[in-house]
Amino acid sequence: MKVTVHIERRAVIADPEGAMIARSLADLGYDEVTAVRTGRTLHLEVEGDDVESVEKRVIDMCDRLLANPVIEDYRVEVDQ
Amino acid sequence: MKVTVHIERRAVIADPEGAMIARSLADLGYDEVTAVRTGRTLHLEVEGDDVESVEKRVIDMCDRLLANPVIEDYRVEVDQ
Amino acid sequence: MADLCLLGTTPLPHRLRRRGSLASLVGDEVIGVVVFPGSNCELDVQWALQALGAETEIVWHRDTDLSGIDAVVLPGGFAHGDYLRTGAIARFSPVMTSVAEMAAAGRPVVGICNGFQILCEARLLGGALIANRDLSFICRPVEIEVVDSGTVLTAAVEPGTVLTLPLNSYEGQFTDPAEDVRIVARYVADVNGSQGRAAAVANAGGNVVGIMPHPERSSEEILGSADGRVLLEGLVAATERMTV
Amino acid sequence: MKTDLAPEQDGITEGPPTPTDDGPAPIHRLLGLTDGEFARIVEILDREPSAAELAMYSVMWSEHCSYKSSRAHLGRFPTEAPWVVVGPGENAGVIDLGDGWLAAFRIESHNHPSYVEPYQGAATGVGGILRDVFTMGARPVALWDQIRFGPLDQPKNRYLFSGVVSGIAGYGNAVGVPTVGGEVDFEECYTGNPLVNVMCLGILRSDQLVLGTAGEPGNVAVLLGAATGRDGIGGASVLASASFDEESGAKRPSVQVGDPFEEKKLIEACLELYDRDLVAGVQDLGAAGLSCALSEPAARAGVGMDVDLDTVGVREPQMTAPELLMSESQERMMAFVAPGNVEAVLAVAAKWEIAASVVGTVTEGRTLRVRHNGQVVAELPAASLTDEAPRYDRPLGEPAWMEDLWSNKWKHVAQPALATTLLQLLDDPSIASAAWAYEQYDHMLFLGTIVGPGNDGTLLRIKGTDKAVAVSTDGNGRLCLLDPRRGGARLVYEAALNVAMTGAEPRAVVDNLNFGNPEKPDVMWQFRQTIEGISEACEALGIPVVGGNVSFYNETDGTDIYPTPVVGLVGLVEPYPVPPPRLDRCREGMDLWLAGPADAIGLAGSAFEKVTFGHVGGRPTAPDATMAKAAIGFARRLVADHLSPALHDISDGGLAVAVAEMAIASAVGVVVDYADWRHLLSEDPHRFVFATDPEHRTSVEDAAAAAGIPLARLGSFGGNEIIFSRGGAKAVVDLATATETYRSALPRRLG
Ligand SMILES: Nc1ncnc2c1ncn2[C@@H]1O[C@H](COP(=O)(O)OP(=O)(O)O)[C@@H](O)[C@H]1O
Ligand SMILES: [Mg+2]
Repeated sequence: MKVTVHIERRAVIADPEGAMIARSLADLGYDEVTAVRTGRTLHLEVEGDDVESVEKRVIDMCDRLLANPVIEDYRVEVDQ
Repeated sequence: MKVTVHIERRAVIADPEGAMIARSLADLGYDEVTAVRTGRTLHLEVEGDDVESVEKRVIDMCDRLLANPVIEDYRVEVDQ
Repeated sequence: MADLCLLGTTPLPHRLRRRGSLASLVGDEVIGVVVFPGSNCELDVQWALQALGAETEIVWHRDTDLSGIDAVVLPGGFAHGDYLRTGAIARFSPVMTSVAEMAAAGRPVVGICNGFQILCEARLLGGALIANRDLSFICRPVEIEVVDSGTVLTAAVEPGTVLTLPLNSYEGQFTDPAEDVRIVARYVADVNGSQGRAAAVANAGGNVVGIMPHPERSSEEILGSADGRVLLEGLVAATERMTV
Repeated sequence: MKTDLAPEQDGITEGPPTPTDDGPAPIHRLLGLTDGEFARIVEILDREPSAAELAMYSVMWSEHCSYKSSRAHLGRFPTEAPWVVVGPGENAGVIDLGDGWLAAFRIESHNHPSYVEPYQGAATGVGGILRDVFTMGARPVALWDQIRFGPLDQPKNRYLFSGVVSGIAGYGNAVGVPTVGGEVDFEECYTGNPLVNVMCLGILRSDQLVLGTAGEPGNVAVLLGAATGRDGIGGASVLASASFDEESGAKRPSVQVGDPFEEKKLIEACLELYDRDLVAGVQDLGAAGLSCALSEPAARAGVGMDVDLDTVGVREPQMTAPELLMSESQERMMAFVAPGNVEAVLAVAAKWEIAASVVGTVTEGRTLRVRHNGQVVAELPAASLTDEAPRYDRPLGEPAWMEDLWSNKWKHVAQPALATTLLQLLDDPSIASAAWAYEQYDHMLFLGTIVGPGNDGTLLRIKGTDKAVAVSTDGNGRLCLLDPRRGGARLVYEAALNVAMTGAEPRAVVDNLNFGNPEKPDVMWQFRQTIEGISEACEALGIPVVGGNVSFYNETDGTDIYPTPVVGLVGLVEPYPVPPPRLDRCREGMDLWLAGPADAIGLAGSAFEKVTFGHVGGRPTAPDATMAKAAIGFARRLVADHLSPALHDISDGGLAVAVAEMAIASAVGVVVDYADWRHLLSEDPHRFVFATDPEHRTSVEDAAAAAGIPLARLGSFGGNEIIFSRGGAKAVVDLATATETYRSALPRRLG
């Protein structure tokens, strides 16, 4: 099963990299871009056939390892 | 307009981070995970009301700056 | 002589275009050392080149006029914070147009560490540098074997020579799907997963060279190794040849 | 303009007051102010404070910023010497290196933030200490990290350790300041409360010195650098001062994110401002943010200030006045500029691509007046936030358990198996090679590091001169638990000896005092004793304390950490030795010598007792000032006269480990003759081993006699084994095995 984990830094936490990317885009003339936030995606290949239990396990992985609960939120998407 | 850019490393290019995450997951007992690939997401706030022209501009940004065609592929998604 | 600049004081833009040389052993060729916001090895490179008698000039990334400059070094550091991808934003600095022109004209263009990454992003070299295989920053001396003497950096080195130079990078793993890579030096041991153990690569003309380990950090015995000097001497000599 | 000083409830982000039997708890308590402190504020203002004022007092009067529990004791430190340019009280201490060169340095802790988020906590710790140094006009040239965690067999400790190391690497490398040394230590007591200390040293020309002063009325306050967000709000008073408990998860949103790129630009921009003489004073924004950056410089200059918060660049909309005043957003500096220079300052900022805005004006009188949305939200005497902060002379007393600790001596019934013991010690994460950490740090930038990590002290040359600055940082919680006074003194002597072994003369100290809960008399006693010990040793050596930091409330669920002072000692050598002494310069055929007390058999507090028996008890050997000075003088002579290429002090793991480390670094075996096995494992002070060419025997003996220090030739280097030999009996460790054990101890545990 293919599972995608989307990880985003919480909105209140600073994202200097996003800010720098926005600035560079403006320098290149793309001044219609008013803000940029960066995120990460993890594409997992997971063995298993029950969507629900796979999802549960991946949520577990996120809580323990994949996301940093202190500054990030995540979303799990099972692609099947 | 909200635009999301998904940047993935091309399959032929090594993904040390993905490999490391897969290893750590196995160490934690999640051995049902057989592979991990990492990607990045950029969430752009873009001024403009024409979806098509916004999309075109963002594709342009990707070609010029946001993605490196030597190692990466990208996908643009206009969320509106 | 006890100039704060020697300790590593800022390459202040208002001081730019000031030239310095310890001794004019060579002609009046000038090697430009380009500074981007976030660069940090520019003064080290300048120090090491000046010790060889070369004349150097610090060039700010917004400068576009490189007249009077015969070769350029893009030094190490974290240009634009390495944000997005290392070298990705620096590639668009105004100075890079002139750097590309120099490269096309066959002038020596050398990128060290972050400078190498910038040259790849600017497509002046093929390939890209991605995170080290073990995902950790590596700062330690490594052995590299020079395998190609036909470049501006290695002209003075016999193929097969092993040099000890400090590595100092996180994104040091060279990769190039094109495969027709001109490898100039290889790591003796596979330290970071680089394709073909590439530590340095060049363009077809041999005048544009990217090298991951730092020659300037091993340019004096007191720093633990003087092996990098032969590379910098090669650059100085190549610059001289070009301008004759 | 309308004045609105009525207390307002909004903007206090700590959530609604907790209801009690008597109704809601007052906000000042939620902000960490006691009722007594609140009463004092009312007395100062002669009215109830506004929300903005309360916010300012709460952060400025927090333990972290006000030193309210420690100030009474810090006065004990000797602070004077002819070469002191700036002593304690400024952002960093400054000493004279001669010929117009100065060194500015300081040490800071980021313990609690690093527990909450190890990468960002450590990263912002680096950012903060750098600002303290370049605020003084100096270019930061080197960092040292002293980091302490619980044992690595617990996953959480591994996570914290690797996160902290990545954070220091991530920030330090990218900001372009090399991390050239430090300490890594593991003890059970740091499990819930790691210690992350960072020292920074900068170099400047004497005409570039800048102080944290607002200067004259009419000057303009210019805020430089990053935009202000809701970072670390409540951090200064809550995160840094409150103890850990199960609830700390709830405080998590106040994690600050560091941006080394912004800081790098800020460094270059500030150095250009100094170079062009465009500023009257500068103050960094750290804990307590704007509140501190406005009030401290005003108080120092005896002036007031008018500030308009609407001019502060923000990262998030709708920030309230208290939030703006308390925010700990990183990478910001406040410059005080004569009106005629403002344009030039803004141009420099633009060139370096950093934001800059005029936020206030220096005024006559001493009132700090803050406006927001067109209203005055705070109006108070600037100095009341700093000079009038409360001071507590907290009760202290020798803990009842000290006697028990001292009498709890381990009974050594037999000589241990030396080969096994050595390998056990080399495998101990606190003793083993720290290369796993320091090879992630750029430690070579600026080409100044001529003696780098892996040696005792660091030696940094100042290029273009023949001067070099030597630094050693030392801490030892176990030793200080067993005797905080002796421990504190021994740390100073150890650091001084380390510095001397690079050839340098000790010049000044900064200290970072990591302690438990100061409300406990036991902890205050440890604190006082430590200060006593550090002071005594500094006095004996004739060196001042020029700065430091105090971190209290290092406790978990009521259990305090070991008292853990960290000493950073700076020395000077001129001309610097070429080639410089390094551990890896021992060669086949060289003699091995021991200098220092010959009767060193003390084992209390040693790594040997801890690692082998899990024992921590007994009373550590007292230091001896005369012997300390003799050892320092002798080491400097050996280096100056090029008699020894490699010297190593005896500390963790004793002589056995010291000699093994030299052999490992130099890839050559060694034979050591001993009379009493305790000599090999004792960590008694003022001892070091060194290698020499046999031709120097007489010179070495003469120099030792002149220095008045006992000297013994222990053996010689050669072969590929480490051998301890007494009579016919030999303990043999294969050098390759020792090397592998020593180098793999950390990577193996971290996977
Ligand atoms: N343990 C200590 N020993 C000596 N001086 C200290 C100690 N702790 C703090 N100080 C001094 O007190 C002053 C104020 O410190 P602090 O408020 O932490 O500064 P900052 O606001 O820059 O963090 C500094 O000059 C510091 O050197
Ligand atoms: Mg400060």
